[in-house]
Amino acid sequence: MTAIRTEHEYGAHPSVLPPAASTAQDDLDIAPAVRLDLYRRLEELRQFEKRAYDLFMQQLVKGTSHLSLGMEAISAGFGGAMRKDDYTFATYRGHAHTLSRGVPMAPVLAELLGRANGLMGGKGGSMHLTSVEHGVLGSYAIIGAHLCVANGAAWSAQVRGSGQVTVCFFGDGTTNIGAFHEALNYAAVFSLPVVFVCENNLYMEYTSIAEITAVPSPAADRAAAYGLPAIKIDGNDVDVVYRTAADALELARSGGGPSLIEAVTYRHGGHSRADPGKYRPAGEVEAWLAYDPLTIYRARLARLGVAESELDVIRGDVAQAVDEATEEAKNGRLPDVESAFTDVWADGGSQWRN
Amino acid sequence: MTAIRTEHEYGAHPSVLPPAASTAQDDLDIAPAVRLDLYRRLEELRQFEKRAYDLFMQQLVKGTSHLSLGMEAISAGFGGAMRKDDYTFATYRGHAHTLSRGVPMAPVLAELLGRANGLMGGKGGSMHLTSVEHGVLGSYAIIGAHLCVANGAAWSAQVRGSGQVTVCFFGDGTTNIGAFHEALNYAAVFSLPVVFVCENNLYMEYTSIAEITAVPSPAADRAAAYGLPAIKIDGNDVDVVYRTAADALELARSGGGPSLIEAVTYRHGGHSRADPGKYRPAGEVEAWLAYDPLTIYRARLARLGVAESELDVIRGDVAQAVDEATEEAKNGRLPDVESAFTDVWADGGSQWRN
Amino acid sequence: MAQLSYREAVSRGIAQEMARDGRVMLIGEDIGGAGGVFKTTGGLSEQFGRTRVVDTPISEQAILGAAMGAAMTGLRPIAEIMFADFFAVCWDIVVNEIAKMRYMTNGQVTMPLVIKSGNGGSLRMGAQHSQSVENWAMAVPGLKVVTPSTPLDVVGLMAAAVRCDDPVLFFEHKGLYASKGEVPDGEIVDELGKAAIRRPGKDATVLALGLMVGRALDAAEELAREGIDVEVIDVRSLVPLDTQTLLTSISRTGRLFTVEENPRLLGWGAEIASIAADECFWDLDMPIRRITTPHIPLPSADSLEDAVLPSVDRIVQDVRKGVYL
Amino acid sequence: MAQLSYREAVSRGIAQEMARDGRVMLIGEDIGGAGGVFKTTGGLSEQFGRTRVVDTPISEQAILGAAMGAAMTGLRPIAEIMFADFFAVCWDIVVNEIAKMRYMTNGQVTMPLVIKSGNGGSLRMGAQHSQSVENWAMAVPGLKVVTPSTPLDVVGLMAAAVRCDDPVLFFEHKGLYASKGEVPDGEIVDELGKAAIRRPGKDATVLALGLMVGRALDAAEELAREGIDVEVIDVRSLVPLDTQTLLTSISRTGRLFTVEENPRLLGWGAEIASIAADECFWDLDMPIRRITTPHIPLPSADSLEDAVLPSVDRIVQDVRKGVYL
Ligand SMILES: Cc1ncc(C[n+]2csc(CCOP(=O)(O)OP(=O)(O)O)c2C)c(N)n1
Ligand SMILES: Cc1ncc(C[n+]2csc(CCOP(=O)(O)OP(=O)(O)O)c2C)c(N)n1
Ligand SMILES: [Mg+2]
Ligand SMILES: [Mg+2]
Repeated sequence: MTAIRTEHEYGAHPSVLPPAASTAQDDLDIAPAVRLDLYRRLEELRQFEKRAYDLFMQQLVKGTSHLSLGMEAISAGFGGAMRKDDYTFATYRGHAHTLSRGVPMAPVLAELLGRANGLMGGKGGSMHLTSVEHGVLGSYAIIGAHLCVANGAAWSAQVRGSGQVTVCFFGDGTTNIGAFHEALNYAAVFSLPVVFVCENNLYMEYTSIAEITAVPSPAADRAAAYGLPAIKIDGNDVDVVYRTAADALELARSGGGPSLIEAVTYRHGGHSRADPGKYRPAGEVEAWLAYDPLTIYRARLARLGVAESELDVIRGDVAQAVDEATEEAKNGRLPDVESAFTDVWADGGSQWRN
Repeated sequence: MTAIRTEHEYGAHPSVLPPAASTAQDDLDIAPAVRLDLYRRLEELRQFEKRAYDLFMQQLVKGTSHLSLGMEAISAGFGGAMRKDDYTFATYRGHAHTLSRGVPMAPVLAELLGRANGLMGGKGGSMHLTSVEHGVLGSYAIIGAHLCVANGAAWSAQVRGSGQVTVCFFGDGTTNIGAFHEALNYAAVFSLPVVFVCENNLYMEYTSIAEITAVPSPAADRAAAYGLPAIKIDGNDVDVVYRTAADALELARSGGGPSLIEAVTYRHGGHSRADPGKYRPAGEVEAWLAYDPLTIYRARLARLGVAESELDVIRGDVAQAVDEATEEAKNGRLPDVESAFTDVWADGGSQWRN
Repeated sequence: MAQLSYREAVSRGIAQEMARDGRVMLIGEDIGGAGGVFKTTGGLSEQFGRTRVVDTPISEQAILGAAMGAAMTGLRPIAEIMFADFFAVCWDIVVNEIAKMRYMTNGQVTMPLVIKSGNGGSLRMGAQHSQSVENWAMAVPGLKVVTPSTPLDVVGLMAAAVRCDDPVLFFEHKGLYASKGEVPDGEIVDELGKAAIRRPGKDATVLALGLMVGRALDAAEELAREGIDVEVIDVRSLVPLDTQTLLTSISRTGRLFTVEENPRLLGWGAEIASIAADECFWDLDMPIRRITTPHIPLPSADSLEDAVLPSVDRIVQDVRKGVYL
Repeated sequence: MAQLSYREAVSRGIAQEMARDGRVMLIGEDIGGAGGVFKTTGGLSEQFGRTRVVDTPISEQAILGAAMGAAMTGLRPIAEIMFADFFAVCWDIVVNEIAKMRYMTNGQVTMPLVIKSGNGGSLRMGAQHSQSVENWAMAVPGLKVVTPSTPLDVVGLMAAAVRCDDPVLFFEHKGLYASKGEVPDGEIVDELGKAAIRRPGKDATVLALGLMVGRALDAAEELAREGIDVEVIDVRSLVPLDTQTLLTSISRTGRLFTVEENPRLLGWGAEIASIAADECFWDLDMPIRRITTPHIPLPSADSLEDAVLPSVDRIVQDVRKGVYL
């Protein structure tokens, strides 16, 4: 590990470094097929977002967009562990969470391009990816609210006795908004089948989470305030995420109530499209780039005897899928103007008068 | 202590009983003169609110009103410990907090009656008592916000280096709203000179706090989430409150940052004017009526050798003051209609157009 | 047929729908055991049990979030926001989430929920517990907005709101809770988006909502004695807006007055005035007059509150002045 | 004299006031070190230090509460709410506390604070990051509301807002941040409550705000080529409202159009239309026409957003149609 400077372009703050290489987790009890599935997910999320990035650069994506490059292990691990009919609530940084529930790449990419074949016909955009069919009950772009909404889906599953679990992802910065507190207390009081997953990537937009939070672990140090155990994990290790996810899902499914999981990770790029991320100490960025979830997972799989060629086949398959999705998305036409006037109301229209 | 039934008119819930008689606190190091001052405050708050209650019964108070009969030790203790230029933020249940900063009784009572000589000329009412002159920076009737506003006054004192401390009172039910969380984290991060005081009277309006809160101590069990120590005290023992207040004020004044204090108490009556309080187990009410802050304090003062006659003089003085204030308030005229149109803006008026 | 109070009508309407449809749930603060702070939910917890009538913490965002998520996944919740002033603490969930979700997802999501709330003044509760905020909701695409003025309308509009697949903000007027009216036995279902002509008239159209309907009717009686024949319309539903009924009347009378409890700027009457000034322009015989609370917060003293809310007297005077213009 | 971008003008205005008055503070999310998400606060933290330029947690209620409490006790804070859509998460502090405090206390409290916020659409940010919400604020007594449309106005109105002893909501239009304009050197102080006639004309009055001012001016150019001489007024300040300038123009031209970016119902134009339909009634030659975004949430795709925001074309067509009525 290189020495860490804490200065950055706008000042200085303490760096948080990744854990040492995660060989310790090599013997987690996870079936080989599951591991390959997790690897495939990592590749899908990574390659998809790299492509999305390229399309921004080509000015094909018009609005803003928030990538989770470097954070893929969390969505991959949960996606692998969730039941088909479970619910996902994501944020504006929701590409990976959406894809990891089995939503095809092409409509997601087409939505970013504002095309008619987009997941929401171009009406939602990158920040609002939703596929009810796949249990993705929305991506929410204003901090906090969706933790409360996730409770509602969990309540409904509880009332219906469906055994569905709701998983709600959010960032470290989100732990400081009021809705976080209301949602956690509410979930605990009513013992709702919901798993709250804090993706702690150490920053809100440009501000280090440590500088504006009263406790070192923004989620784990708050768990006790809701009678919940503190769970803080390595969010870059997909096996660890998978195992933790499986346990929390099982707990919720069996009536044991909510969990709050803090998964520590790092985003490789800036907060959003426009952001070069210069508020981060260079050494910190380097260290985390080295502790990349794909790199460390390929190394583990190698240690566990998976042939590199097998992994390369997966990588190649994914690359092809991303290419095909790109073509399909780009070939989409622009949405009909009339579609802007549909679906305000359940009758399909937008009339506010007779 | 009588046996406690947990049933009440609408169901059942676990009763919370007062502590055993507080002889243990007899030897707290508090000067005799201070103790007499605290006793006088208790009498003032008690007798004032009993009078307010009588005036409701006579239909002289028109809107709603929230009494803190039974909870006086908290405002008395803090009022005794605060510096003259410190700031108070109170709730709709704010008569006691206001009076305990030295605000005269007559204008408070007149405000309840909607008279021109009311503390805010009849424009605020019982729920919004404010006397900037006495450091009472407002009573707030929508749960949560004022914890955030209190931070602002504390910030200003910090910037100005004035040494003023802000004390913010709120109820147990308020710990479950988002603003509580935002305010506590914010105060801790910026090390603001503010003391948050949760008056835990065991109920929100009609609902037992235990039934809708994930932890047994709604404030103390949340303190760690903001890096603060858990402080839970007997809110009916004015000496305990005074001592705790003095310590927290000193800490804040010397730059040590915020405190969160949970003071356990009980309201003798219903939530507000219209509420008979039937959702409370009878045994619980009885037990707390017996553990009355005035009763236990008079007993302590007697044990400490204060003559009953001396206390009776104070009681009599206060009774007379309350009578005089009642006269003065009742003699107030109705506010001029024109006053409804003043003080929307700093220019004194309410013009929104030229 | 029974005489019901407006507050009893609220629970009657909810009970009718909860009995009909097991997916209808009721959540809010202090609504269960004790029957609600305004006693609009009395008996429901006994009748439908604690799993369908849920007492919540003081967490308005959590309450509406729970309602929203449940509505998206098969339930049909009714959530109470105790005082309409408190919408401000959960406005994000209302306007940014509930109102927009169906649109943003291109129709993937349906949002059958009702938010009921005690709205309006006249109870001397001061600036933070007396506001009329229907206009806040009317301004936001994706929300339906109703305000019943009679016990019968309470029952029927509640049923219509619960059966609607869109989010409906149901504003109960606190000043009307104690008022009584005839309510027939049996199932009652009304329709959203319909205004009601409460008093036909030919000289002027007076639009009112909630507590103001009764005052407008009283004013009309007084004006009738002077020979001014006023048509009083209870707008009832701001979204959808029954422009057919409203504009037909305005065009016929040629004179429009609105009686709005909200503070002046951007009260609901502003929108209707702007529509009328466009679509009824050639039929108008005189300037459009809005009678509103002045643009101030509400004072708490009874004498002051009475002085600023539109009164029967003020309506009479303003209409008289307008009509004789 | 310098060419400044609208976004640079924001920090220029703030810097001018912070340099002048040590009580002026700036707080908000990511505003300090990195100069703000919209780069409207670049350099201020370096110039004035971290105690006067405070990076906060994502806690909008805490931010505005801090601003309010500080304003009550001697500071003059400027708080940023990053996107105006986020007002919904802290609306209670804005409308129930900040707006009402002075009134409820009968003038005991003064509230000199500014809330700046990125408002409006055209950047393809979808339904939750594109709203024009000036009308939300206009509806609430106790708030002053301005929206500058040029870099010069940004500086001058920011100075006026900071010097005002009342709370001012300062809506910056996100779609204008990159636009440029001349700004003289030296201190610039404008006045709240004044509209600006951007283009005098005699045939019709077109009122616009923020991003819509430029579109209205472009439309006016096009109409001029057809011989229609339109007066374009930049409303600038919704509260206080410069009714003198507006009504004088409307009465003179006899024709009123509003160009509003907000969704239709209860946009700011509704209020002005209702005032005009009352006070300019006898001078009006044709129906009042409001040109607004339809009453829908904003779609994110560029082609759809362009189709629903009022465009130069739509303004031209609607004015042409109205004028020839
Ligand atoms: C209520 C609200 N305030 C501010 C923002 C602007 N904003 C968008 S993302 C973001 C940072 C969120 O940080 P975090 O929760 O850590 O998530 P991350 O982006 O790191 O995944 C902020 C402040 C917002 N969307 N909503
Ligand atoms: C945001 C909000 N929600 C609900 C209410 C209605 N309300 C007024 S007092 C109260 C109970 C408050 O309980 P607590 O904080 O324990 O204070 P207490 O009244 O017991 O002193 C409630 C729910 C309110 N005023 N504001
Ligand atoms: Mg983060
Ligand atoms: Mg309480």
